[in-house]
Amino acid sequence: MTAATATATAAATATAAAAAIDELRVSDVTVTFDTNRATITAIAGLSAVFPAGSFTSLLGPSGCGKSTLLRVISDLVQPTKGTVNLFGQSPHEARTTRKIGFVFQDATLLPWRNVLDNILLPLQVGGGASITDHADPHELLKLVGLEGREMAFPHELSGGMRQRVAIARALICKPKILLMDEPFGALDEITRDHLNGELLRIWQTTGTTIVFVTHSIAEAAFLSEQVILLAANPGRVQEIVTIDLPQPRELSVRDSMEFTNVAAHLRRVLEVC
Amino acid sequence: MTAATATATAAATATAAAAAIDELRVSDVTVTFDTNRATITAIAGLSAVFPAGSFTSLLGPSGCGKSTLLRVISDLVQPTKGTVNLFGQSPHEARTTRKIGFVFQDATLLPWRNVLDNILLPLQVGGGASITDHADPHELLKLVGLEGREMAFPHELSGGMRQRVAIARALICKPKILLMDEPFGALDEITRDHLNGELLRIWQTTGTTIVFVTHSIAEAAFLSEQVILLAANPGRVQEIVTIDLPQPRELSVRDSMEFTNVAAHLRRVLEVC
Amino acid sequence: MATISPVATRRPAGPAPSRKRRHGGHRFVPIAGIVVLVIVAQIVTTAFSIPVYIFPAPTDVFGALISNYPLVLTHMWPTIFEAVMGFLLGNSVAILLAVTFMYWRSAERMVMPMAIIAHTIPVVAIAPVLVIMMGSGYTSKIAVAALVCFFPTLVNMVKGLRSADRQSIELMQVLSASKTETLTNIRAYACLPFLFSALKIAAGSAFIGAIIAEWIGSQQGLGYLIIQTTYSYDTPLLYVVMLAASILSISLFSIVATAERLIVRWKPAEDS
Amino acid sequence: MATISPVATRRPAGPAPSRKRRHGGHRFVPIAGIVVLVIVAQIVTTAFSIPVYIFPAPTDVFGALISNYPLVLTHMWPTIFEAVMGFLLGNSVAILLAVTFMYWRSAERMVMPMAIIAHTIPVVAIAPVLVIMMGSGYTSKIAVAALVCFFPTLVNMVKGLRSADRQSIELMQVLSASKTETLTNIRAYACLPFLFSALKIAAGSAFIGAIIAEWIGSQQGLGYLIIQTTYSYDTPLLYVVMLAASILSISLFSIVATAERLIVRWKPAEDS
Amino acid sequence: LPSTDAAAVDSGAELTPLSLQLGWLIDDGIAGEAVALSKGWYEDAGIDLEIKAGGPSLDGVALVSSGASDIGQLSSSPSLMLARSQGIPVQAFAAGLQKHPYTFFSLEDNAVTEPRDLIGKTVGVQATGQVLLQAVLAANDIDPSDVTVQVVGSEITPLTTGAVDVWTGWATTASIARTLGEVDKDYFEMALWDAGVQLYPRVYYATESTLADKPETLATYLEVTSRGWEYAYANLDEAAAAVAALAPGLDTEIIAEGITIAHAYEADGSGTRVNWGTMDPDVWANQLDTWESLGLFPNAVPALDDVINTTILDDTKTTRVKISDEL
Ligand SMILES: Nc1ncnc2c1ncn2[C@@H]1O[C@H](COP(=O)(O)OP(=O)(O)OP(=O)(O)O)[C@@H](O)[C@H]1O
Ligand SMILES: Nc1ncnc2c1ncn2[C@@H]1O[C@H](COP(=O)(O)OP(=O)(O)OP(=O)(O)O)[C@@H](O)[C@H]1O
Ligand SMILES: Cc1ncc(C[n+]2csc(CCO)c2C)c(N)n1
Ligand SMILES: [Mg+2]
Ligand SMILES: [Mg+2]
Repeated sequence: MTAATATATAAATATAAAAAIDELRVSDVTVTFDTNRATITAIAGLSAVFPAGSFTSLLGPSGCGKSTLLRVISDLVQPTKGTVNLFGQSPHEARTTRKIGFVFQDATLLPWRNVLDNILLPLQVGGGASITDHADPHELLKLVGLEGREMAFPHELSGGMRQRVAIARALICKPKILLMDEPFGALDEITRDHLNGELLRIWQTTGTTIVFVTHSIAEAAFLSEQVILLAANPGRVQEIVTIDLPQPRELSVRDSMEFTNVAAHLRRVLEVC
Repeated sequence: MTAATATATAAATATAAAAAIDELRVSDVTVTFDTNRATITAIAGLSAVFPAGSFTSLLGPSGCGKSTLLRVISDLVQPTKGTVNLFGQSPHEARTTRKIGFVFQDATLLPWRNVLDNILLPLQVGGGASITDHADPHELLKLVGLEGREMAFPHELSGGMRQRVAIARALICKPKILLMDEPFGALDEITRDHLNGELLRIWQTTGTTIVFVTHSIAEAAFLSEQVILLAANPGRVQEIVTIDLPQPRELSVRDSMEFTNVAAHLRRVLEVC
Repeated sequence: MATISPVATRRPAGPAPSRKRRHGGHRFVPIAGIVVLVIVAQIVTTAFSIPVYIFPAPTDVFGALISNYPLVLTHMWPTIFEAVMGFLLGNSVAILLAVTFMYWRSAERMVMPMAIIAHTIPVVAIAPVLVIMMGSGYTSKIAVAALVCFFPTLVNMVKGLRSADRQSIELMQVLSASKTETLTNIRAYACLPFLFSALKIAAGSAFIGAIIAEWIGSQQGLGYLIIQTTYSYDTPLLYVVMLAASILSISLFSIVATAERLIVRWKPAEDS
Repeated sequence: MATISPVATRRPAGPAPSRKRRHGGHRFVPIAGIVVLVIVAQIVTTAFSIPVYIFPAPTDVFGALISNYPLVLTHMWPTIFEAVMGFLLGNSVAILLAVTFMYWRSAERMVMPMAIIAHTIPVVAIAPVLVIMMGSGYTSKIAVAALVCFFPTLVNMVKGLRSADRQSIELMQVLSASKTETLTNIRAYACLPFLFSALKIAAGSAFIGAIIAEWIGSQQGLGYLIIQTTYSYDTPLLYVVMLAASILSISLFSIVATAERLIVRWKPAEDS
Repeated sequence: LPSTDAAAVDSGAELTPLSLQLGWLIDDGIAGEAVALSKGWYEDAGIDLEIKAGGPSLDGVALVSSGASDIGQLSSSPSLMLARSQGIPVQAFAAGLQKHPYTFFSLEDNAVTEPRDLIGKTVGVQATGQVLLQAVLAANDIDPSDVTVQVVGSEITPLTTGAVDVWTGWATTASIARTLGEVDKDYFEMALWDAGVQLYPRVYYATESTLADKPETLATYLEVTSRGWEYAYANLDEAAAAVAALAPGLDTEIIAEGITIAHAYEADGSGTRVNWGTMDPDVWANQLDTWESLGLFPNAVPALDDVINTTILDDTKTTRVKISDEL
């Protein structure tokens, strides 16, 4: 069998397997990085399932491979081993058909575009112009509390403002799968609570599948249907916790006993990660 | 009076006033930024006092001028109006006599230096070589949980790892005044709690004056002796809260009633900021 | 203010008269340098009584300028035309090639050696061939001017287009942006410092190229005047012509610098 | 693997034979371009039976190379010496000047116009002054080679040293780092892409400069051979000489490119 | 004849240094010097001769006038007149050939054998040759607008490709004949001299002060050099080897052919032979008139006495060798 045939066969098999499922499925993914000194295993044999329309948080110690996992799902990193299947598509297909929205851990704004133009970017490239069902940029600006700063350039913004612009940018084209890497990390609690609420509202109304990296146990417990707890060195699944709090959730749910219990459990697991 | 004389007189006055105090004092500071479109008032007439050896947190909505205030104190931004006095020194003097340690909101590592060399930077420039009473870099690496990654380059690290390197770098030369701009923002709660405890220990043993920007109400309440709550548009002091929790604090203090009350108060104030 | 410091990195608003004053003062610095040079040249030539046909004193050059400026002016226009056209052509081709390399990496490996060859060929050696191929009109001069602009811009552009920040590139990948979109939205901006550096280099090169080309087969232009003045040992006039060429170069350089200042507006000034 | 994608930005570890294969294949691309060019030239010259004195066929050039290579080799050494020394000198001066500008901004405003003037002066027009000042030995040739390297490196270095990321500069300010420390720890690294671009440009320019300088009262070097072959209408040998000059340029270019790859190790490859 | 080693060492201390700055590269144009140098004749005569190459962008006048060199050799006499007109205190003191070998070459379809044949043709000249063509047209009452001037480089290609009908060069450049010999067509020559413009090639010159201070050295130099040329014409291969020794890489056959061609230019247009180096002041006076009438002196028109200094020639009238009629 020639190399070309092998590749074709592999692709065909993957597509066949993919067509059958309606979820985002990460199967036995391993990612290693070659450095000059050593080979680092960022993720080792990680498998997880993200049902369609679910809200999943990734929780784990710094360096456990959360960002790397999001990058594998979004086709920015090729896994050394294992496969990813997004509702029947490969990451490459999902990416090129604009299924994925990504809020990076760093805001990654384009310095030469002002706030509004940064938010509009997804509608201007990669076939974004044909997305008719997009959000209203001015609504989004209001949502993230940046009305009146449309014309500001990134270097004129505070750290939290930049992060909010990045959030608005990811929301503009209403992606089917939303990968968020600590999107609210640089925000004060009030703004964060507000955006948590808004995110839940958006999630419920659009049916987006959300994979959400956070360091806040409370945030994970409040937002998610399931929390995947990752352990580090190498990155692997420690435990998957399903959060059974009622939907739609109000901020007040955080004062409930169930919530406190869930959070305490997550904390206990994290402590051994 | 010529311009030169005026400047000299002003400087003399400032020095005289400065010599008398043993605290970090921000007096009526206003900072405005000229942009192409508008003039933005980041801070308006802000005054605050940070006693020697105190631990103060700045809490406030995104964009209220926290980073700008730290930048004024550290002589990176000149206030449009008002003065800053650091234990009798101007920001310029304090900066050039290496009184100040700064953890930036972004990690700001040098991409061409590995982890260890990044941490060693403060000892290699600005007269740092003469600092004999510096911390042990390997202790610090252990403190921030990066033993074994000494030789890694920044682009090979996760977001949280980069932030931890930046923290270690700020601690290496045991600065008299430590300005920390959301140092633990990208860390998971376990690591964060651990570093909170370590920071308190370091603060108590060294007598450093710490100004700490955070978005976590709990963190502010747990760490600080005083919390300065800032309101936005323009940045100004909303309230200064003294935290009377006993010292030294254990993590368990967070379960106390007093703590809960303090946190609730901070939250209430923040909601109106 | 107690905080008088030289490290104002972002200067806040408000009255800052000292800054404006400083700026106004600096305006004369470039001229000052030249003035000093001219005075030194005058003193040296006078003190050592260096003959005018070896190195003319500034006063001799000035005298030659006064009596010949209509001539120099007449011959300036063809050179300006050739240099500017060559500048536009050479840089355009370099930019287009560098852009092509972004789409087709093998092209870079294939074309680069040839570009170096083109850069190494002494223009004077191939100028006659160019004249045969393109005649002795403007075309051959524009071609030579373009050729000397071409390589530095190509090298800088190739680097500049690849100097984009990796995170922005990944952002574009997530958005499934085409190469063209990444190019126009990211790389085009990232390469601007490299491009403007290259254009500043090309500003002078274009005039050199046009002048050298005029040596080979031309009846007009500053290059022709240089040959004529050299041949007739009119050293002061030769220096006037070189001065004219320099002034033209400096002008084009300044235009590029101004364009850069007008175009790259989003960056906070690094005032260190 | 289902995820076959062209956008692998960080290639993970593990067996990746295709990458190595691809690399090995590309190794031949640069030669391929030249080979195609040579073959086309041969076909065209043969098919249209173009006389050798108009455009020599590659076989003619090859013949001239075979029968003259000791001669070409002899004349290569002086040129290599002059070009390499000029390369080192011109770039060193440019780098030092650019560094000086970081300490003393007025120096930039003062020196820059003179640098442009130096860049615009046609070397051959001031040949007599050069020879009077430096004689007709190696010195004047090295000076000319240095002169043509100088300006592009200066422009790129001035830009590169100021291209440091503002946050790193602020870090250094908080650390009260001196200008020198900021220079050696931040700017020196930030300017490397600009510097290496400049050195790549200078690689070719140095040889051009040396060759042009050899036209001024020299009896050795490739430049002399070019004049000699030009005036004896020995077109095949002329092409051999230009080929030799190009090969030297490409070699110096490759050395610079290799140095860059060895020195700039901390950057993740942008494999787009 | 060859001196003993001891004598050479002894006299070494007393040698008068003399540097010759060429207006062109070292080639067959200094075969006489090369021979005399290789034979040690200058040393025997007490001169330590140093030959410095010029080139396309270095004619040497500045170097001689600045004192960097003692004497110079210019390719063509007009340069000297122009230099003098600009106040450069140099004077010609000898001519290397009696007739200028600058020649108009053409191919059979467009043969140019006399000046009027130029009418209607495209003439390729080097930038520095334009005035020579201008002089030819003026001397023959040809309207310059009847001739198309094409400034070309040093390459002969424009002629062989037909880009120009007429091309100019030095007949002593043997490669021209060789290259044109390879073309399928016959070629024709018309010498500048025969076209009515009589110039001197290989003009030896020095500053007024050198001429005044070192007449003996210059006289000796001319004597020895004339012997060198006499020997060169008689021993072509040896002369070629001597030139090649000064400029390694030169094709000795080409040099020998160049020397052969030059022999015809050792006699003036009338065929009269004179002692090597002689200049006719009348020829110079004519040149000055021609250049003045063409308006080629932007500054002062130099006087004949300013341009040439014949004292050295007069002092060596008999001691300079007359080149034999035969090769
Ligand atoms: N260089 C600048 N030019 C213009 N405006 C600026 C500049 N720097 C800061 N600002 C503005 O000043 C205000 C305060 O910014 P600052 O960075 O101090 O906020 P912050 O409190 O640190 O916010 P965050 O919590 O989001 O980091 C913001 O409105 C910001 O847009
Ligand atoms: N390009 C790379 N080269 C080498 N190692 C890398 C690279 N990228 C990531 N790693 C390593 O992979 C591991 C996982 O990194 P990742 O960024 O996924 O962590 P994370 O879970 O997102 O952490 P954080 O919460 O701190 O952001 C880390 O040990 C990191 O050092
Ligand atoms: C007008 C005119 N001036 C200079 C040359 C250059 N050149 C070529 S061969 C030669 C003679 C060398 O002995 C000279 C001077 C030329 N061809 N025509
Ligand atoms: Mg991460
Ligand atoms: Mg901030």
